[in-house]
Amino acid sequence: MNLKSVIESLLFISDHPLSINDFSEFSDCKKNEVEKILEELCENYQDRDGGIEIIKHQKKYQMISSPNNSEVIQKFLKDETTGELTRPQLETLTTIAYRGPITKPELEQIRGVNCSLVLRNLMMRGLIENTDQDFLITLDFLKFLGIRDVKELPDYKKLSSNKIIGEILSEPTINN
Amino acid sequence: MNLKSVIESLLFISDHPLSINDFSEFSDCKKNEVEKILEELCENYQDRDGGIEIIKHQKKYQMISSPNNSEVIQKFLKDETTGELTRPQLETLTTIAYRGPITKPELEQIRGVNCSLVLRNLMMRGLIENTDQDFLITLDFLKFLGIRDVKELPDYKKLSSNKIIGEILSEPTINN
Amino acid sequence: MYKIRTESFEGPLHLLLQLIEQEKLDINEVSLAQVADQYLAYIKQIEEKNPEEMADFLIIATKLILIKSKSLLPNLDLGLEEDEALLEEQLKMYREFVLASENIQNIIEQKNFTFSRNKYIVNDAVFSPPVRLTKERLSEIFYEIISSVKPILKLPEKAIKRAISIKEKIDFIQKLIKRRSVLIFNKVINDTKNKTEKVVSFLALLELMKNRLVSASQNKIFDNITLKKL
Repeated sequence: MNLKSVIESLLFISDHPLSINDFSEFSDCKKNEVEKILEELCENYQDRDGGIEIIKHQKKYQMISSPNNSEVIQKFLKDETTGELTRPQLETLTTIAYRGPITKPELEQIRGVNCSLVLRNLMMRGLIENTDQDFLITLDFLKFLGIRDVKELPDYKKLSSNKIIGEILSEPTINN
Repeated sequence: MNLKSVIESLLFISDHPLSINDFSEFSDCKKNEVEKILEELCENYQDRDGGIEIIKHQKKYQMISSPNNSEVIQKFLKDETTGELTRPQLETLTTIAYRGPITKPELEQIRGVNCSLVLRNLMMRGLIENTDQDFLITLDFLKFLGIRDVKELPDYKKLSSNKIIGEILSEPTINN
Repeated sequence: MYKIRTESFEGPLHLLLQLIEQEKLDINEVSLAQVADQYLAYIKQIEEKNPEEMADFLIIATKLILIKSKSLLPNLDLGLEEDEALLEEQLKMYREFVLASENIQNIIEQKNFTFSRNKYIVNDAVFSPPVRLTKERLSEIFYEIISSVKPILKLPEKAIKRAISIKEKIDFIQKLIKRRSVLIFNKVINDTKNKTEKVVSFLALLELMKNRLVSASQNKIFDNITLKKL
């Protein structure tokens, strides 16, 4: 195992700052070794002066996009979470509205495609939320639609208990 | 603005594959410039051989953790990927990987069976996607295999450009 | 004859490949003709156990029968000849992909899974609804989703229907021959609507010949085939 490579992967993948303890635990290496490599990596990234940086704060390390590009990154993030919904996003949101609480596998069974990214995006926009495995539309979104309960959605009773949707959900995951 | 740095930041920050179009739009630079820099970055990362890599397929790019560290990262993310595929799934994926973009009738011509259900299941797992009539493997498929590009698959050149296969695929299908 | 459990193969080409490999044969016309009967025997099993897969198996049966028929009726012209040379190539190609899929299986088993970041999520969710979305639009979309799901449920049903129509054709031809003492086979062929039907007609003919219910004769090359009840 290449410790430097492992630490770099962990820095890259983590969505929160990690302590030397964390790195030591996951890489199964001694703290002083880990710290040495971390310092080395920090220096490397500083020298590279590229689009990725490593910041250190109270003995915790985190990888971030370079502040030089914050404008572009802000634009990118804003674009991801505003504006019109794509068709897959719209379909997923609708299905959650009419069939929620609903799990990711159930959604995928109905839509026939993987929904990971779409779900993440809808959560980021505050349109849906999850409890455990189940996804629901948020109160904010209900209010936005001008209703207090999903039951007030047009044709709710008929659509939420639609037979065809029921059938596709009860299909055994086909061994194909 | 340093285009290379911007592209690296975008690659780092995005939770989904980005196309040359996306990079061009957010950086406000021409597509051919962007593509050149992307290729340069891919090479740099390959040469570095560190904990971060860049994968690409059909002009889409994504930054990932190195396959060398999959065990540590899987543990860190509490990821439960096991890699199980049924035989039809494996055959279909293989065919799409080597011959994609490929249409459903072409695929059925190679496999000699109706592929509707297996395609649906693979789409639900996010290992393939379709655009118009064509099926393609996704970057998630590359992530699943731990390769940077389909071209790294064994015998890629031979199978992807096989003349006889081309001829058979250009035959009208018998499937009524 | 070797026994292959129906669960152990996936599709007609896989079955054919297994038959050829069991006999340790190379993939060529001679060996295809050699395993044709075994293949056709399995088709009957499939008809009983997996009727929804029947149609796929019949398509390959077509090609096998054409190869086989050369020895039985050298001058039969079903207007399908361009297919027969291709089966050999198709099977070779299929084997290439089977081998390649074994390579891919090996790669997957190394578990070199890689991961991308999914950082900017949930905790910093800011409510940002799509401006023009209304509840009426939501219901429209849900109706559309329902109608796009419908055909998926019907997939197996459709395949079975197709296989049943093939079975009916076989019965039809058998009845036709039983009723008359002489039948011009080419007429049966000409009445068919597509290749699959042609094959099925021919399958029925072979079946009848094998069971010694009819004899087939042909006066000269490209002439009509006359079937006689025995």
